[in-house]
Amino acid sequence: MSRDPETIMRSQMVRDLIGTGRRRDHRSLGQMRPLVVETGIIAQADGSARVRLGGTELVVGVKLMPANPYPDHPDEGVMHTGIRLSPLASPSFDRDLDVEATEIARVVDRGIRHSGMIDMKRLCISPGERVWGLYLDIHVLDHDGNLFDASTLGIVLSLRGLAFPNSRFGMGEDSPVPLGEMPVTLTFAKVAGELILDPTAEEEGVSDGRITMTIDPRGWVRAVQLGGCGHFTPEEVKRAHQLARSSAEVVRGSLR
Amino acid sequence: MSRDPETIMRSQMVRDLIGTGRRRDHRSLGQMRPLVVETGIIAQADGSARVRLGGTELVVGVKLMPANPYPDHPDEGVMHTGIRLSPLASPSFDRDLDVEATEIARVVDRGIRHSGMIDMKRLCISPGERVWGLYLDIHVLDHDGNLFDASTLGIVLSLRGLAFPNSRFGMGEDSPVPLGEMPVTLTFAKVAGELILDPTAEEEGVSDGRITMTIDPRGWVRAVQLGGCGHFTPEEVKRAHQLARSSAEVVRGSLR
Amino acid sequence: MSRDPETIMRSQMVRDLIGTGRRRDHRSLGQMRPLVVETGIIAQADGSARVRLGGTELVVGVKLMPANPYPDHPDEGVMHTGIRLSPLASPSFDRDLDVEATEIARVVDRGIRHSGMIDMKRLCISPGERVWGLYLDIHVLDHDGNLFDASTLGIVLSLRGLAFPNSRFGMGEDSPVPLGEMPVTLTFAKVAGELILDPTAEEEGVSDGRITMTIDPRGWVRAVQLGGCGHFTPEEVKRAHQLARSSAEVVRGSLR
Amino acid sequence: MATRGAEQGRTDGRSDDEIRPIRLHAGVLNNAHGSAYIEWGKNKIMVGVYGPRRPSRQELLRSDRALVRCTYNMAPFSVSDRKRPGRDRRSLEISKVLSEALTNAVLVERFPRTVIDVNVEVLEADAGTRCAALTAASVALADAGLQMRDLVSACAVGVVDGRIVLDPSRDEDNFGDGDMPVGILPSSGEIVLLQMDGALGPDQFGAALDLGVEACRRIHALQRDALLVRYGPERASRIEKPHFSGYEDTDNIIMDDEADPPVWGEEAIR
Amino acid sequence: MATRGAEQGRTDGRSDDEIRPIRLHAGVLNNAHGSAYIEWGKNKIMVGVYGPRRPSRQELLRSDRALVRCTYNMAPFSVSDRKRPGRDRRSLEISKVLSEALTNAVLVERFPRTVIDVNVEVLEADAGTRCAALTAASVALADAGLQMRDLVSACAVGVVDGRIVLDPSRDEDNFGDGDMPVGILPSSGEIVLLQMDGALGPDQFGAALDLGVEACRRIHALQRDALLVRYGPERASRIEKPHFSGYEDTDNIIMDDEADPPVWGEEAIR
Amino acid sequence: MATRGAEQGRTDGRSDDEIRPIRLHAGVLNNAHGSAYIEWGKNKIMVGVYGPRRPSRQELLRSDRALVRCTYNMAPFSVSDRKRPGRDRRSLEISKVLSEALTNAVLVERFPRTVIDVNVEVLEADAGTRCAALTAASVALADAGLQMRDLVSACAVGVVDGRIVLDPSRDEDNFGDGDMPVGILPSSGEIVLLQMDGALGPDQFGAALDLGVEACRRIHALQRDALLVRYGPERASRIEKPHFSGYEDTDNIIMDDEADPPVWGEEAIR
Repeated sequence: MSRDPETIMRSQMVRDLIGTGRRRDHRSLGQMRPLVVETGIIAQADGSARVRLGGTELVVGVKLMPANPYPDHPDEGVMHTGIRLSPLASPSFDRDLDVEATEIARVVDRGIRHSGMIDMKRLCISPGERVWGLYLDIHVLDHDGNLFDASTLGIVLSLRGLAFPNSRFGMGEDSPVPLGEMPVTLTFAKVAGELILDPTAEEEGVSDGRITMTIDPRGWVRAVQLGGCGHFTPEEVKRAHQLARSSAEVVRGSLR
Repeated sequence: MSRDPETIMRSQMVRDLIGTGRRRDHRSLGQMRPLVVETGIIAQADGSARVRLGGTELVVGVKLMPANPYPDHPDEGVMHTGIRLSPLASPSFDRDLDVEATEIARVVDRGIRHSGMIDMKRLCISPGERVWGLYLDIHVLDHDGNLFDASTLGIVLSLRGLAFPNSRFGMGEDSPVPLGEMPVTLTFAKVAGELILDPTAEEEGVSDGRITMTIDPRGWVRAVQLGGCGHFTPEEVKRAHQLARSSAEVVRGSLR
Repeated sequence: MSRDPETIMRSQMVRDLIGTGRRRDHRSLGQMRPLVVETGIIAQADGSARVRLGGTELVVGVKLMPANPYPDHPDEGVMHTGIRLSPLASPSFDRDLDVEATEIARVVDRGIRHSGMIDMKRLCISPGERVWGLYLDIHVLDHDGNLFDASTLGIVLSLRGLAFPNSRFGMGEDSPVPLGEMPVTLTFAKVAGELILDPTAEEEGVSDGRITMTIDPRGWVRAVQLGGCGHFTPEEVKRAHQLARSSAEVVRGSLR
Repeated sequence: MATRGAEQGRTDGRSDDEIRPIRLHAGVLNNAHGSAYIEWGKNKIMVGVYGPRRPSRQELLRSDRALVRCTYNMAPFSVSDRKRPGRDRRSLEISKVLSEALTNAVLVERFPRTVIDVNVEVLEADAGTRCAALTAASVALADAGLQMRDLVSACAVGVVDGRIVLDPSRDEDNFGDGDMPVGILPSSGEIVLLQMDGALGPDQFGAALDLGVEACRRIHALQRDALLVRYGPERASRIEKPHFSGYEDTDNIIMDDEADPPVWGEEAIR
Repeated sequence: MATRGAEQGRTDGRSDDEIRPIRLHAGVLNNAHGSAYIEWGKNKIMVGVYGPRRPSRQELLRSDRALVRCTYNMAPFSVSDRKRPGRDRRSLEISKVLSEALTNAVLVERFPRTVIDVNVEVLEADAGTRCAALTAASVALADAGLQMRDLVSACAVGVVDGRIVLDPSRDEDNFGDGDMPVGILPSSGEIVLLQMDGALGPDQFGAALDLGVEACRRIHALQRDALLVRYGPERASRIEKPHFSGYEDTDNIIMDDEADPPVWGEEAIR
Repeated sequence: MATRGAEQGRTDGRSDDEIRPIRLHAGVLNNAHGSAYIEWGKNKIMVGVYGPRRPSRQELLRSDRALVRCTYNMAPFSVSDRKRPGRDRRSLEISKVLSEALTNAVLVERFPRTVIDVNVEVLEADAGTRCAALTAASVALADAGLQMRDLVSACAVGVVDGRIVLDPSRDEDNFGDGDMPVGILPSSGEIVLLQMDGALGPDQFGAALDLGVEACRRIHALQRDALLVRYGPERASRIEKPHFSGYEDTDNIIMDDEADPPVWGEEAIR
């Protein structure tokens, strides 16, 4: 965890550049990286997607399986979001990443859950006895920052066209899973006093904090997470909120 | 684990003092430290107590929940005693304490279990199917020695007035849990050839062993544990037994 | 993991000796070490054996207990093979051995399972509901190489005369477990270009790989495992196969 | 901030911008280098700080600053159903966000290659534990005598029946439409803890944030008071062990050291 | 090798000595020092290599050579029933045999006191994952620029209805009579991976081994091609991210960077 | 000591102060630096000692003495229901009390900064395993050639139907009223292992303790004998591997090295 002079100099350069409104990959501060998406890639998953957001790459697989409901929510399905920060995705993943992985999975989970994209009551098979378990597993293959936004995108795209696999469990014909509108997650890093959208790993490394917001189609905030030892003025948070709302609209439009 | 000269000198001083019948906190060798007890402090527990024994402080919370009986004891409740040696309680708790915690929990558990304070058969709901699970959880907040005695006290006081929470589980009205007489645990350290009651952490650190006895109201021994690389002559053990019996009477009288 | 000069010299000596067709314990290259076997040594196990193969010693205990079948094999019993590389068995067992233990247990398990010695369908009690669980536990007490062969032997001998413990579970009278013919496992190390049977720990340490084969009474191969960073020409593998077949016959004959 | 109050139905009769009763004490543990105890509504939380010190696992260290390592733990009896002991995903995440928020408050660059352990023990949980823990934790850090940039003051904002309310109770949290814990550095006004889930309309978000920040300033006054009691002109000369609040009206202190301490076993033994 | 082919009923219509379709790409990850992606039948496997480097746990190191440490992991969604995340006994064993096989291929004595991490992620499993992983792993090691003695080429041999067949599919593996993965160093022809379970008659064993070794040579040609695409005269100038094959006929690429990348949020934000 | 004997009903016909049959052998393992095997009733326990040596985790070490680290483990097949492998709370506690008791017996100050590992493997359990383990462990320590202050000799005392009995059997332990394992340093008579649960009347405690101490002296004689066999004038020239007792009358040794060892595979192979 010691930092050599070269790293320190490069960090300063990244900061200085952003201070003048520019970024090392020639994006403007509010610009996302190019996105490539493939879906339906895992035959044994009920839904799947591969997302490449600049140098960040991940695969999401979704499974539906009968499960027991929670006693305090007998008529609702159960949902689990997991993430694997595979050691092949970054040289810095050569250690225990429980805490990092847990935060990402939980923040992404909250955004999906509270957006209403999935009505958990529609995942009920027999109240109090049997419900659908919805397993959302994220598998990170290349880490170049902003795993939050790519993960939510991957999940949302994997859910599209999802069907209850009734036939696989001897429960009749498959039927479509009703889905609400998709949430979009947007992450900003604070560098040199500026908010930059969709930070790379390098930008995250020099940032003074990160703020992640999940926005639903009505523009409502569904999840927020400040992180990375961040400190933001209330005005910066509100500005991030405005930027997130407008960016979410653009993302949503692009994917339709 | 190396010992600096100051620690060695202080240890010698503690030993020398005890060799002359005195202790650093001005207690006599057979004197317990002041005790402060509060009960009914955790609304969400079925019973609770906070015990301060000199500089040692802990909280006990008791929960009753329906559970499955053990196959070989179909008509008896199940009881679990756990302890958390929270890292805030001592600078020496900055490491894996499984072994220490396990010993304390098991010794205290045996004393409670064998004292007959709780008749496990009275915790049966439906033989072979459903019984009450009694969870005794000890949470140590400040460690200044003698966790055994403080833990038993905390459990016993938490159990007083315990009721089956039938209403919480839709099983009718709450009803009192029948309780037998309370056991008392007394711990002696052997320092400079003397047996000292209720040792502090410092005294435990210089001791040549520890002996812990749980005594029921009839004066019967219900649990014994020698520890701390201790070596005691049979006469010392018998003397500890006599001292424990008389001290238990005094403790029991004080708390009534 | 650094190697002192003495170790390097001794390793060279072992290799040189084998290059001339000799071994430090005066065996020829294709000779097994003396074998001592005791059975019926653990009263609380349903079957048990102690195997000493030269300086290698282990105990196997077998237990039968009712269990749930796997959903995809409702009419078959379940079998579990475990091994404990007890730290008392070797100075090198003073560390995490999960990987080594797992490989041995799985290779031995495959040999037993695929040999047909046990017909898993005969372990079914009530299809889809209740089957026998067969637990094969290997306990290594002295490690001087070739745990594979000794483990298979120990299991096979523990299984001989095995009875369903129906009476212990209130299911009527005990009845014999039908058994097929016994498999034999043979392990070769490659040292100085030679294949040597039943290697000692020292020989394993200087070897260029290990090949383990389990052979059934008809001479069929039931399991193979190459290990120890081994590299074998196809001819060497075929030669090991021939040697394993003939050696298996001899072992089988000796034990009958 | 307009308050609409109890007639519109907060379950415990509070007005919308009213915080539950809080008791906060600094310097309550003997062994910990710094400590604080907070009762916030029915939450009961103990925080103990050790450090700066060297950890056993050297690879954790940073050459340029101290590592603030917060461990949030809930007692098994702190919630309605007994919680299995040990860390879970929720406490891992809370530990992380608390660690990050507190890193902003401590002058971590003064203590390179060390660790500052902040141990949070939730003895009873009643919604808002992370804000209560953060509030107490920065008092415990100050009590440990660590050089600090600022305290961290925290309070949650909730959404109940579409209304923005301060410091939601357990019922409001469970059945409400949103929960947003906010933590600030009071002197700069910067936000160092911000989480949210639920639903906040585009116009509500800013208002909720402002309400939370304002509440944090009220919390800050309580923190100052707690430190004044301990370190002010009439400073407490020793560790004070405040009584815990009982949950029934009856006196829950069944034996106190205010009274003559019973000298047990004394005559019996000597 | 006589082939009896589809009329005797391989479920997917292959002849007995026919390998499933394979796509193999080198240099597909940005961060990993070397990488490869393989689709073999419906298997989809990604391999990333880091090293030689110093691990955090020094006690693992060997003074005379590098430690090749392969970690084989299956994604929860890679198999029919969701697999619980985390290592299990099967993946531990596969990790071990792959590590040992690859140790033969790398000039490990050139990198004493280091570790070479080979991370295998199975995204979809369809029988033969360890051979596919090993084949891709040695390409990833070469892509990392490590000095190597040779590649490792692997293919499984199966027994179905008493017949020896190459590269058994999932159905053939589940209902067949035997499975024997074989991995070789193609230049010397030496075998470095060999496992087997099931039943092979005394005469079948050698024939099966020969068939496997011959198949490995075919696999070797594919590995060479993959490395040529990346490092040959018309070498790829940058990391290529090959598309994954979709499992339906429809185009599964719903947004591509071949098209003008949408510049999201740009105008909205600045 | 008055014995009331079998007519009053010990289930196995022993008198109240009678110990079950014991076989104790020193030097029974090849690799361990010291070892012992004990059969005590139906208990079968193997102990192996390594050390003094340096452990991999340096932080465990004491600068002024050796750390005696006992690991008590039960084989899955050692008890009636298969025991799940791995440590549990019971074995953790027993490991601790055995470690502490043995620390008194070894001259630990002679071996600073080292660890002495005492590995106890219970192959069959039949009540009284910790006393049997402790008895064998100190013999194994002596067999390892470690400088010792004394052995540790141990035996349990039980309460059955209100009577104090020596060395309770499994039935007596399960259905009795109390169990008190006692371990002593025979030369000084000091007690180094003492645990108890159940019920002992005020007058019974001392009597039970005396009975236990007296029994330990009998155990000590067996330990001396075992060491004499190994190290006495007619000392065993090599590791002796005693046979295990079978549980049926029939001979359980199905192949022995007393006979001409069969030279398997010899002619077949060469």
